[in-house]
Amino acid sequence: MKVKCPECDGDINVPDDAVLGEIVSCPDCGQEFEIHKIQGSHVELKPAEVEGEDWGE
Amino acid sequence: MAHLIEAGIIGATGYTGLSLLEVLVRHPNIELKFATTRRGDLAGEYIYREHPNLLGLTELQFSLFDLGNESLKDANDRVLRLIGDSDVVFLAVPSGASANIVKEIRRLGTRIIDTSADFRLKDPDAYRRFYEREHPCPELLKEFVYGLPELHREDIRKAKYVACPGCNSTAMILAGYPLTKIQGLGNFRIVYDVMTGSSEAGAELSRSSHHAERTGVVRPYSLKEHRHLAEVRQELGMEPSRVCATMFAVGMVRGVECIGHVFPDQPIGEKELWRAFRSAYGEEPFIRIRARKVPGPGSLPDPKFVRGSNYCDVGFFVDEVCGRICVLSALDNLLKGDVGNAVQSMNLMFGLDEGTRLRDLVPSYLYE
Amino acid sequence: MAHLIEAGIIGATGYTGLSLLEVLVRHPNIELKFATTRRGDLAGEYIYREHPNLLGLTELQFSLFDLGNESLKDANDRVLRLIGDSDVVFLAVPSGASANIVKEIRRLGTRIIDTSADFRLKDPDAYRRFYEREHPCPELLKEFVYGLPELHREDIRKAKYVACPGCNSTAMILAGYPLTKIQGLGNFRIVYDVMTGSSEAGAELSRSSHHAERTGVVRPYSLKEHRHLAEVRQELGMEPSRVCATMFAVGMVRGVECIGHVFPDQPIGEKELWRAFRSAYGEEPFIRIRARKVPGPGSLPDPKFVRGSNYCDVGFFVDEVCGRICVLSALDNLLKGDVGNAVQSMNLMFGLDEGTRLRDLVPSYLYE
Repeated sequence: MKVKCPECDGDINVPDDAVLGEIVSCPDCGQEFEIHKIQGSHVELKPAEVEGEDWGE
Repeated sequence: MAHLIEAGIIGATGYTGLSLLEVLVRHPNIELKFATTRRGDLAGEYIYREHPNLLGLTELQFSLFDLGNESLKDANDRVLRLIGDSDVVFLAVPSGASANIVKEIRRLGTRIIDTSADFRLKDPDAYRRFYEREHPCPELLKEFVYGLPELHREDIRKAKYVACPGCNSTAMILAGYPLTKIQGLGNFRIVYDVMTGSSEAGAELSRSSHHAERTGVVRPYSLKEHRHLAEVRQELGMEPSRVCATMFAVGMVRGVECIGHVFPDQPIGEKELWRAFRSAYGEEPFIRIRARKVPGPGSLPDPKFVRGSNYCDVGFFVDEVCGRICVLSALDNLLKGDVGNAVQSMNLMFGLDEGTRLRDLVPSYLYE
Repeated sequence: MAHLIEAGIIGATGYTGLSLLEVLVRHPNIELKFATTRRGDLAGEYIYREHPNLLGLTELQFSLFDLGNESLKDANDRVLRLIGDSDVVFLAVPSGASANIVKEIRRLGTRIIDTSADFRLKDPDAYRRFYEREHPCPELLKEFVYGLPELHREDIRKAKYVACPGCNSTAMILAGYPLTKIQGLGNFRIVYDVMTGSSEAGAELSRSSHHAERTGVVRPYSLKEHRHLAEVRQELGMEPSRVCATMFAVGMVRGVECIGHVFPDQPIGEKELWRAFRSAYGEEPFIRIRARKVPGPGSLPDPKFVRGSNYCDVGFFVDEVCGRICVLSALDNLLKGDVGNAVQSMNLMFGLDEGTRLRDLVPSYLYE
């Protein structure tokens, strides 16, 4: 299934057997999302709380 | 179009000439017929004498060619015949010299791909201002197509003469171009900081490129009216006052990193930037978009990820606190910033797949 | 004031600790009493085991000290006694750890010079926002003076506690400060690009500082709200929306180069900039103004000219075409951007000539 990334409108490929709570990430902007609701082929995402490794200096 | 293209290089001893050779010796459709030099000591020598990395890759020998030197009439005529017999000639000589050669070889009918700045600017006044001399043949300017496939693909396909962009200009143009497609931005102004490697200074010796003095610098070497700016303004269609840039020589040999700051009148969101960058570059074979919000390797453009390839990585982010949007780009100044555009244009001019040979140049990460 | 000052360093294994040792071992008025580490393997070892360059310069041995580790009670108490007997202690430990140590040693009455970020920001909310944790002792913030002598010399003279600025902030502040003195500029906004060396990442191992991956990068590592920005806004007295910055890791070990772009409402001339920079820095022992219009070596700030010294070179130029003024600065992030400010402040606090020892650090040009 394809779903629009809430952050950048990119196309996120959600596996057909995806389950609630599964984490998917947008191939473009890299933002990670949690699968919030699945109704047939309609999927809703919400931002996943994730702490990126800071390449800080 | 003939499967095998006969080509030659005028000025094969400089860094552009060398980079052209490194690409063309393994280009499946190219047969290199000649590579010229003005140096008597190299005339007749194997290419790999001057470029040892090419040992085993070509048996070509340097041909002497210097139109400015009357005493070399025979040598010059021999090369002029070679040019006439070839399908395309790449010019890799400094500005000024290039225009004189073009004036001379036009009558031969061979396609010309010029890597100098002589035919990039449509406006001869801009050329005079930035290069401080009259353009030798302003009437030819309109016959050259600006050799940036991402912006002029169809014109390049039909072109007989192509003028390849400067390396810094390629980076600034490709970073800023999507912004010109965003209606909401209006008459924005963009200020660039461009960080460049030492190979940009070319093969000519100079104190500023002397290793002991070039290492460990962050040297602002062009403060404002850099000659590449005229190209950026021309290609982005923006008046001079809306595009400014400062260049820094930083610690690397190959590579350009460019950042452009814009303060739009009203806020522009990430979504709009993604739309603009996707519509500008979504189908491009050599542009990759890096604009990941999560910091980490590869989240934004960095020459480390493109070095040795024809890629130009572009990216952006929104700084809400200051109402700033930034666009970035990174490329290899000898490839996408120079001979990459030349070969990409050549492929287009001869109806080949645009990525021929160039797709095989895989960016090498651990490549200083 | 006692001629000989007894001093110690908490956290002597990191790059700040090392740089402090490199300065203090030859400071005429300093007697180093202790240098601590949290590493059991180094306890009792000579300093030069961990810092081989210091062989022959100090016979001091590491003292174990880690307040967070109850089992080290005896070792901790021994160091607390040493601190109590000393005139001044330099803290060279990460943010968070520093505040906890200050809370503990305050009762000992010894002067404290902290190189961490814990006591730089007057506003605990700013600290929470940038360091993502509550400040352990906000009530102490007002007792610390911001350790930038060029802006706070008189307060530092009288101070008991000093918090030294960050390296990037020192560069941004010193470049932008003169502009805040120009009436005509009004509510200007400044956008900085800051180019930094790898030593800024400190001694801790990380992939981004791994030589093969750090070499040849131009990596944007902090896009917008860098923690040093809060200091710049505080010291320049400018609201957040008027100061923004992007940082780049570039190819050098020591050094910071910073450029600030400003687009004033009405034109500001070179004369006015010279006046502002002279009145701000004319008498400063460690600020040199480089703003020569004629391009050439040394015409503008470049870390290559300050490396190994306590100098911060500042400069500026006017870009008439775009109505832009630029301010620049360059410093050695381990000296003027770190321990230089610490030792300069210490000299002031003890009534010594401010340049003691620091004037002997001559910038070495051929020093990568």
